[in-house]
Amino acid sequence: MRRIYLDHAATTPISPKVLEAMLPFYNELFGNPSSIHGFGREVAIHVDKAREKVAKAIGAASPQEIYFTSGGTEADNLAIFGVIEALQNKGKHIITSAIEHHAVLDTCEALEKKGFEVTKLPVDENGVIDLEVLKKSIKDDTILITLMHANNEVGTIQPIEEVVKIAKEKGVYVHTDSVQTLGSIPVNVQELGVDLLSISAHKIYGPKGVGALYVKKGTKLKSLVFGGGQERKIRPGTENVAGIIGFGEAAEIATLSLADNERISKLRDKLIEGLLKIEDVKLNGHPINRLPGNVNVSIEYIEGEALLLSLDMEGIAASSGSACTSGSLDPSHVLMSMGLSHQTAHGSLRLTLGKGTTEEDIDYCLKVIPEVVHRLRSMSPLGKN
Amino acid sequence: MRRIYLDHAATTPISPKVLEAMLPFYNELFGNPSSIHGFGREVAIHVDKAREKVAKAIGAASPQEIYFTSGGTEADNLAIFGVIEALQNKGKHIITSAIEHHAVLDTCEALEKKGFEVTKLPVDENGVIDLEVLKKSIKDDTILITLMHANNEVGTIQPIEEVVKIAKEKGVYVHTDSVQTLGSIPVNVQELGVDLLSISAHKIYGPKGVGALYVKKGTKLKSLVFGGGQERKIRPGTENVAGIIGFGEAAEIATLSLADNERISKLRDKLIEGLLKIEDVKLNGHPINRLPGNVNVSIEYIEGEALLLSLDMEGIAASSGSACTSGSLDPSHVLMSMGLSHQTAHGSLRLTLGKGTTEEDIDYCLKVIPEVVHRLRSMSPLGKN
Amino acid sequence: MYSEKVMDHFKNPRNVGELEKADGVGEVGNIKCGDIMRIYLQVEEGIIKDIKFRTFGCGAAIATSSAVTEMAKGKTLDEALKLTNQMVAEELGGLPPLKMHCSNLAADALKAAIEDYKKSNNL
Amino acid sequence: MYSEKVMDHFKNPRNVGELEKADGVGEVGNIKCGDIMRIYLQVEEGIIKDIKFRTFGCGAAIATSSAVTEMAKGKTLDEALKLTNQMVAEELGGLPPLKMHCSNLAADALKAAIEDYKKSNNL
Ligand SMILES: Cc1ncc(COP(=O)(O)O)c(C=O)c1O
Ligand SMILES: Cc1ncc(COP(=O)(O)O)c(C=O)c1O
Ligand code: FES
Ligand code: FES
Repeated sequence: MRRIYLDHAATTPISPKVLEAMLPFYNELFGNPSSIHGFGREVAIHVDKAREKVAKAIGAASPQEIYFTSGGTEADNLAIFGVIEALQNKGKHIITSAIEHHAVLDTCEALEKKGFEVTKLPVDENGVIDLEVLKKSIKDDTILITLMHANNEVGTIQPIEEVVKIAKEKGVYVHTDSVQTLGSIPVNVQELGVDLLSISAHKIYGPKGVGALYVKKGTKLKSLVFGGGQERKIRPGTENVAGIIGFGEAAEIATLSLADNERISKLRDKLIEGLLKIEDVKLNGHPINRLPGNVNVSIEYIEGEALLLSLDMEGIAASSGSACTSGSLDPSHVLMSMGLSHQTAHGSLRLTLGKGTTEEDIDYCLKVIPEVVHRLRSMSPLGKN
Repeated sequence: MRRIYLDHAATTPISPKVLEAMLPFYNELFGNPSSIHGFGREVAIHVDKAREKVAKAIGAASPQEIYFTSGGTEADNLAIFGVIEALQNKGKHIITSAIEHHAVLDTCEALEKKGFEVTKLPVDENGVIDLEVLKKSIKDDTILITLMHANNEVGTIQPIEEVVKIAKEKGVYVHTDSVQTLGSIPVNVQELGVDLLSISAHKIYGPKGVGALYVKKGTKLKSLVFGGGQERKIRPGTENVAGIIGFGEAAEIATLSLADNERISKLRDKLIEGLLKIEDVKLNGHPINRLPGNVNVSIEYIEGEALLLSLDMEGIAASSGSACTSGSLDPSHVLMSMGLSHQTAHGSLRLTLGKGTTEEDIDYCLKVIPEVVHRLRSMSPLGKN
Repeated sequence: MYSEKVMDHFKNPRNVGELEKADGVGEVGNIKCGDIMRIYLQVEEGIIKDIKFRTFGCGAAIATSSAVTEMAKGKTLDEALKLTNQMVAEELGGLPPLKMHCSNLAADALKAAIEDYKKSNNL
Repeated sequence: MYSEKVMDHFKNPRNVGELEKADGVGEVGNIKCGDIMRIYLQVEEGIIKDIKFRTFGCGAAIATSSAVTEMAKGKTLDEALKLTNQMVAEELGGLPPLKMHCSNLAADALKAAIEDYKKSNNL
């Protein structure tokens, strides 16, 4: 059976060059980079090189601004808890948005329980925050604004440069979660002007379990985890060396191959267009300012998990914001925040394209998805049947 | 040049079988285990199998008691912060020892700054805590005892079963750091009776950047990091899948090959005996209750880093508790706590043997080390020269 | 995730559709996830002669709907009323813990349809 | 970690040992790490004719000891007094940031030896 992977926002296959770069670090170059002997020193040199590559990929002024973590989630947590820990004497107010990834949202909510004040900016029907509302939300005791660069579910890109301009006037740190943007749209910390930025390797054809936090020089940040002296004590623990090497390689390739995204966005548009031809299907997310690989539609009268299983049976791997897939009681907080009804959010379908996606894949989807939708609708008590 | 790796306590080379088990999870089986589609589901099954292998390796009653982390450091932090967060209404007192790894010690010190009370049990000249002192240290508001199973520098094994007996009477949780013991001596959570136990893959011929915390069913623990639903929300973030698979494999092999430690401990004894023939050399750590691969000696009148560099030039990779290698002002807190003078601690040498260590390696060391010691002593202003 | 039996019912659901001249119709919504199930009954001499369902819901919701209709068909109303969500889940070779609530939907919809039949027949 | 020059001095340290009939001896300890360095001088007509060292310390401590003796040899006392830890570090092609303090040890030991010479000669 044909198998089509359209869930690149969830994770990506590793690029062969990345894996090749990693392999020597499992047995030949296995030393602990903290060790003084040759086995360790030669590894430390390569870790430094990977740090340089990651720094370069996001336009950081220095490799010393990169702190490797175990992934995007830990980078987000480190950014938020780290700033709060360092600045809590200055203030107790954080600003975020209603559509952040759980790594940011749940962290902010954990802080709320500890007595911090959190403002969750609403978003419009396209998933964009309102800069005026942001401006008004900043208070004297605001210490951090954390807003994602682009949303993982609906692909909407936020105006981070504008956010930074507003924040700078008030002297408030800005953190952005760029886990979904690196490799998809240009990510340059100096152009964005942010103080902290999170990235993750497995979203850019690198290994799972490694990410990084960019911390602009001079930014006050405390560590979340305590231990040895690794990552200048901001992130102790023996380094995931092979993972870091792979991340460096993947970051380098990602910035070199940004051009491929033009091809991907054309396929995306074709897929969107085709899906919108099905009756009672609506695009979610911004029509223009969206990630090149992101397609997110609501398909009325059917439920997301049943749709995913049916597509899976046809060889198509996709994702949904359905309540039935969430483990909690509610469908995607992102779709709900954008004003969708529970039922419409429940029937959402996310298809995320990547480097390996071909025109034939899209054609196959446009043949199969309408059939599957039809079949499920014929079982549904909702709609016209 | 002959290159001899005698720093297995710092990290180990990956076992070929472990790497082989990991490789399919980079590109064939690359799905996100949280995904509903086949790419994700097939990976989730393997992650579960790895969890079973790790559970079995430490004698856990159920795989659900295993939470994967990014390493031993994070496991230690999660254990301590997680219990404190869950039980802080019950009490504010923690007991640990003076010779813990920094992942435990620095975490306890961070809690001290936040108003918790920490008792650091002293150790005797062999590095063993006093059970009577422990008993007296337990107070009504003691919520956690965290004591390492065996020390990473001097190899001394602590009487954890006895600790647990004392703690149980008072209803206090016990966490132990078994990062150095897994694969070296039997580690069985049910026999030890501990509530929490930390392990790390890269110390047992597995990959760097993955570890686990064992949490006995029913133990109250909160998460340190917030995000998605992975590891039942105790440790969110996309799983380091290949790392976890490798850890499962390494844990399985480690328990199967415990017998090799008899061979290793014989080599260790030969090495110790040979080194003690050098004048003014003293063994550090317990003479009997020590890890099979651990040799730690103090060599008077010379300094550890200079010794390591000289040995490295002769192809021998070792480690030291010297102040010059510590990045801080003091030599090893472990050696100092055992009563060594600053100067003697400064001249310590740790050689840790592993699976690949041969009798020839030991013979080579016993030829080279005395020469190197002689050369460095001839440059020293101390001793007889 | 799902057992083979669940997937079989999901792939080839039995008794999908509606009955034009239903003697009883039951619709329930799952408060947990917002899923909806409707069951149509045709009853003859106290026996469920025909039964159909329509479901807006997850894979487990569809599979349990299918299974419950299959289990109820041919049974007397009293027998059918004794079907529990536990029995439906067992029939399907178990459900993942997170999905146990889905089987409530099926048992409840069947019950609602039987009650609707009873009510409109003053039983 | 260390530059090639540091490693060269570490591997082949110049002027190791002591001078039986030293005109000046200086010993300093590094408060940071507990390392110790001793320098012996032989002075003729205000010029450092011979110089030796003994060091208990890290690789950088040994290398800087060696370098400073090489740099001082043949210099007048006044010239030698002008040698700074910065100059020693530069001579060695730089030191890692964490190891900059080691070069103090060398410069200080030389200074102490010269002062010892001056004191015992009432200069
Ligand atoms: C926007 C965003 N932030 C954070 C994360 C978490 O990253 P990781 O899976 O590396 O922990 C993800 C991916 O799951 C994401 O899409
Ligand atoms: C006793 C002990 N605990 C914790 C750790 C930390 O483990 P990891 O390096 O996996 O973070 C180590 C190793 O460095 C150790 O030896
Ligand atoms: S019925 Fe909604 S999750 Fe199954
Ligand atoms: S002199 Fe001690 S670290 Fe160099």
